[in-house]
Amino acid sequence: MKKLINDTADVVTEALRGVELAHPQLRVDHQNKIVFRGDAPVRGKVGLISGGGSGHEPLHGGFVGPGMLDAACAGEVFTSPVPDQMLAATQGVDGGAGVLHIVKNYTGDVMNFEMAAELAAAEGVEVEAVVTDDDVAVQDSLYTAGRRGVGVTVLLEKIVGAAADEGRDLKAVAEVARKVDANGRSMGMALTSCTVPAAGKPTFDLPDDQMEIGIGIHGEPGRRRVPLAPAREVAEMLVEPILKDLDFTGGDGVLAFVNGMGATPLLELYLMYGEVAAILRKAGVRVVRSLVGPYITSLDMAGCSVTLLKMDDELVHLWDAPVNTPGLRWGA
Amino acid sequence: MKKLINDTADVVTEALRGVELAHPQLRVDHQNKIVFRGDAPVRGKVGLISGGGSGHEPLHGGFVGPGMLDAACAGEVFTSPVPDQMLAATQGVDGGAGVLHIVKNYTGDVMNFEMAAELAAAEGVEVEAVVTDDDVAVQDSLYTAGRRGVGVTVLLEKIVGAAADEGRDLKAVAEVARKVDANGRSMGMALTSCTVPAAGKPTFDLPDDQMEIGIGIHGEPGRRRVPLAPAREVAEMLVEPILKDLDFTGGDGVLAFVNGMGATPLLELYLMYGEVAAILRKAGVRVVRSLVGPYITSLDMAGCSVTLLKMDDELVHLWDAPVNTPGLRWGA
Amino acid sequence: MGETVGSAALGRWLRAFADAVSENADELTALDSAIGDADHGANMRRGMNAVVAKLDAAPDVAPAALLKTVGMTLVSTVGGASGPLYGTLFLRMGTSAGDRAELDAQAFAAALRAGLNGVVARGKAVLGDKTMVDALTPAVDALDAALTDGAGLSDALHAAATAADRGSDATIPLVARKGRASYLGARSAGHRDPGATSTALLVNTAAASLG
Amino acid sequence: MGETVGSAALGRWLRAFADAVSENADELTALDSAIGDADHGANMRRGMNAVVAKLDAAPDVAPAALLKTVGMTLVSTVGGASGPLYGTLFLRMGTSAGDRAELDAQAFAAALRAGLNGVVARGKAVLGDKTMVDALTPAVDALDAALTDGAGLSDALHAAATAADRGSDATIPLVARKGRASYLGARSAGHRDPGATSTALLVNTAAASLG
Ligand SMILES: Nc1ncnc2c1ncn2[C@@H]1O[C@H](COP(=O)(O)OP(=O)(O)O)[C@@H](O)[C@H]1O
Ligand SMILES: Nc1ncnc2c1ncn2[C@@H]1O[C@H](COP(=O)(O)OP(=O)(O)O)[C@@H](O)[C@H]1O
Ligand SMILES: [Mg+2]
Ligand SMILES: [Mg+2]
Ligand SMILES: [Mg+2]
Ligand SMILES: [Mg+2]
Repeated sequence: MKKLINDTADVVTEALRGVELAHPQLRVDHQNKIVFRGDAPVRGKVGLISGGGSGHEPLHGGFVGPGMLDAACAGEVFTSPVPDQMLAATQGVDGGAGVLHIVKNYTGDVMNFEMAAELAAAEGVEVEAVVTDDDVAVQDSLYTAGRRGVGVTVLLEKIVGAAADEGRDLKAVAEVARKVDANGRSMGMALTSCTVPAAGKPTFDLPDDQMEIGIGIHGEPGRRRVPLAPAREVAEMLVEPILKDLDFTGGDGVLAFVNGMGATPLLELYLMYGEVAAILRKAGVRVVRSLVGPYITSLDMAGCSVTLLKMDDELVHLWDAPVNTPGLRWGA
Repeated sequence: MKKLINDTADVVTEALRGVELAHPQLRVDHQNKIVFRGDAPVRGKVGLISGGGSGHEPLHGGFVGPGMLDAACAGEVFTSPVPDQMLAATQGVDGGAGVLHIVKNYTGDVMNFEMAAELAAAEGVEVEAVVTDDDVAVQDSLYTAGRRGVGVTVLLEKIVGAAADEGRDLKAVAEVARKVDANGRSMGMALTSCTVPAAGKPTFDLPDDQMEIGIGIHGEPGRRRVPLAPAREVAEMLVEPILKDLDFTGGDGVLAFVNGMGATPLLELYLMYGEVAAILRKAGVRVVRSLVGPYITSLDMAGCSVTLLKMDDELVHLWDAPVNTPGLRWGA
Repeated sequence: MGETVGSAALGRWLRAFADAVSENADELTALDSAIGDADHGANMRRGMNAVVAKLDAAPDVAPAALLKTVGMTLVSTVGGASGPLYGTLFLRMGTSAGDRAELDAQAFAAALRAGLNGVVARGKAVLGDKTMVDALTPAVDALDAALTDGAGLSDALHAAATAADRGSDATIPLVARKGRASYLGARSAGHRDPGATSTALLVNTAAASLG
Repeated sequence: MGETVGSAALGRWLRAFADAVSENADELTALDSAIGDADHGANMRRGMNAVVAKLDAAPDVAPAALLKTVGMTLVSTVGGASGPLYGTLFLRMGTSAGDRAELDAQAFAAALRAGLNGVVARGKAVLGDKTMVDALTPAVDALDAALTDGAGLSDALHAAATAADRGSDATIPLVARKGRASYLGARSAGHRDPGATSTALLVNTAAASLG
């Protein structure tokens, strides 16, 4: 295993030390592994927290700051944080207007956030939770864990952050969040496996001539394993199931997001974006905003994902609003 | 070779298509492979261009926009662009105040930019060139090609972009550029080799238990090959030769930049930043600004580099000025 | 050793479980690599190490308090799916233990069933979903059945351990419907469930250290 | 074939060089992997393919114009270090050719020396720096010497080719002082210089197709 780390047990703790030193505008609670905006809690504003296993950076800690999250809880690598952390974050960002929990749909994350919400309620903090579940690679059914939360989470944190900044109340902010989740779909693929530091070896074996279509952000195997193919065919394999799942034509257009899994260089991501855009144009889908880069990653996995989000005037307005975080920044 | 590409011959062309589609505020000259800011040339402002082999993204195309470059020429992967491109870029950004060429010190880049400057002069455009050569891994001597231009190039493009934005003239802008180069030093390392698409296989073999210290951004072998070591020892190996080369104590402090080589995830880069900051503190070097992320990369190479830049009030002021590019953005 | 379970016996059991988790951590993680995210061994080890540290620090408490501490420690240190589930298991066992200083066989069995019910309430898995419930349910059923048949606690726990092992084996052909493995659909078949495997360790160490 | 070199002969030479570059592109890139950035083969192939396309499009021009077109095409398509250097080589050969329709042996040798001088002026490398100059200098010297000794163009070019090969071989033990390989310091020793290797191909194809 080749990684820039010390002891595998200290990876998250030590990375958080670097985050704190590199971003004086953030505050890190090392004991609880929480990244706060320096001025949290913001009086009268709905607090937004998220969190999840580490290894997906910049998600979530890199999205803490004005216009986005108020705090993010870092779990061990690929392991949901625990309720204690979420409770501490909830209390730390509660400015009197309640707190929204943004939860990616994984059994562990959902259960831990549920326990935290129960604890927070007992402490008198008003909490709403919204669960992202945008991954079309996974069959959606009442009888399974449901779809995974992936790329839409990034867009949701930005958009909902802007809504909270505008002073909307908890119910309204949660409503925006649910609207984003309902209108977004994603699909990912991997060229190589990631390696979890504590495991010391690749999570899965992927032969040199194969790729995994429908991968999750924890190296969970995907829909199917297929021979390597040119980027334009990979783009088809990702976009087609998304368009099948939701009608993205008409309306006010879409936000198209090509995300890198961690080890895929920007050169390839832009090339992929060109392919995705070409397919969308042919399919009659109008792109009004875009995002290209590694925003929700899977350690050192090579690969990418595509997320489409149906936009309307409100979402465009919220997307364009100023944001000032280490991972996404504009207008501020 | 596992890459999200189509034909290896089309990688740069197709990535530029993606850049154009993803960033409507930029204009791409596909024939000459130039990324322009959409409003170039800016009347009365010194034009800034750079360029180099592709494969280092976001450098340089991702740094085009208000507050930074006016245009960037994209060569083939790891191959300097040609004078025709540089001439077209120079003419395209000349707003009447002359044009600065920002050149990384590689024989090919220097010679091609020299030819371009000769051609531009013949066309009546005033051109100055500044060469970055900050890599302490390379012995500096009159009898060699000199040091490579690496991490300082990113910082220089930002700072000099702000100086040009303030309306300074060509001589003054070039002077700021030389000041930045003179006050910056870098050192890089690789855990794995990159793979040039056209070559189809890794540039060098690096055993599973070895790393390369002093690597260049084209996979040029470095100072020495050593056994894998913990991050804190890697940080020592990078920072120590930098501090040996230039005194960074006292004064107005430094900008500390931990750069990812392309395949190293942010989690590890922040962990490295923590180690670098700890060493600097012990050495009496005060950090006043920082940058952490993959900004000057080497395709899919895993590894990182450290750059230190001595700051003063002027440089801090120019660094903090608004910038609006795909790769670096704040205040706008 | 004896027909009742007090705090000392619970401590022995939990330490034995911690050792078993530690020894089998790599295997648990390997199972989780195949159908999950390669952390179940690390998660359980982190949690059980924390539990052992708590036991070392405060050994002399009644069973209910001890079990609740174990549950809260697991909730607070494990994360993932297994944290809330194993945590709830022990929290509910603690509640079921009430103010008893010693749990007789019936009370221990009742506590374990309360734990199982907690796991099901929290995770909503049913038998056959390819989860820890597939090892825990048959184990609790076998424990009850053996006690009803007049067996002593030790024999009953050995029957429970055998049932847990069988339940863990039985997860192999199943298609997962809960947890991370459910994303795999049909491809999850042919792999043993990591949580069922760690639960079988839990019941086996109970048989070895209690009764 | 003959004792003078016109545009047709130059065209044959350049096509032969293009073929040789194409055949040896992988080897040139492999050499560049060892001490550079793994692109010399790709660079030269891209450039010479463009040159051949230009020759196909406009075959009937005088030597000076043809050589200048070759030089400009290389400058415009190769990039890297070899683009300006090979480009300058041919641009200077074109200037040296003047308005001759045919270059006799002396004029051809003078043109090649002018090209060498251009390469040195552009790249500032001296003999022993482990660059293409280490193949080109002995080749030009051998060509002059053979012609002075009364050899015909063909024999003289064969002598030049032998000298270029030797010059290329001689780069192996050298420590690079110019170009990308210089970053390696002492570690550059033990590897053949890619540019010297392609230059030896250039002189060898001249011997095979001219004179
Ligand atoms: N809803 C659920 N009900 C019961 N057990 C579950 C449920 N979801 C997951 N599990 C159990 O949790 C185990 C995985 O635990 P672990 O790997 O530690 O957490 P995570 O899946 O969050 O990484 C699975 O093997 C399964 O036995
Ligand atoms: N200053 C120089 N003078 C002469 N030849 C040089 C010089 N620098 C480099 N070269 C030649 O260029 C070759 C490398 O060419 P190439 O790989 O195409 O360019 P780059 O080094 O820019 O990738 C070297 O092998 C060497 O022969
Ligand atoms: Mg997990
Ligand atoms: Mg090159
Ligand atoms: Mg797991
Ligand atoms: Mg080269």
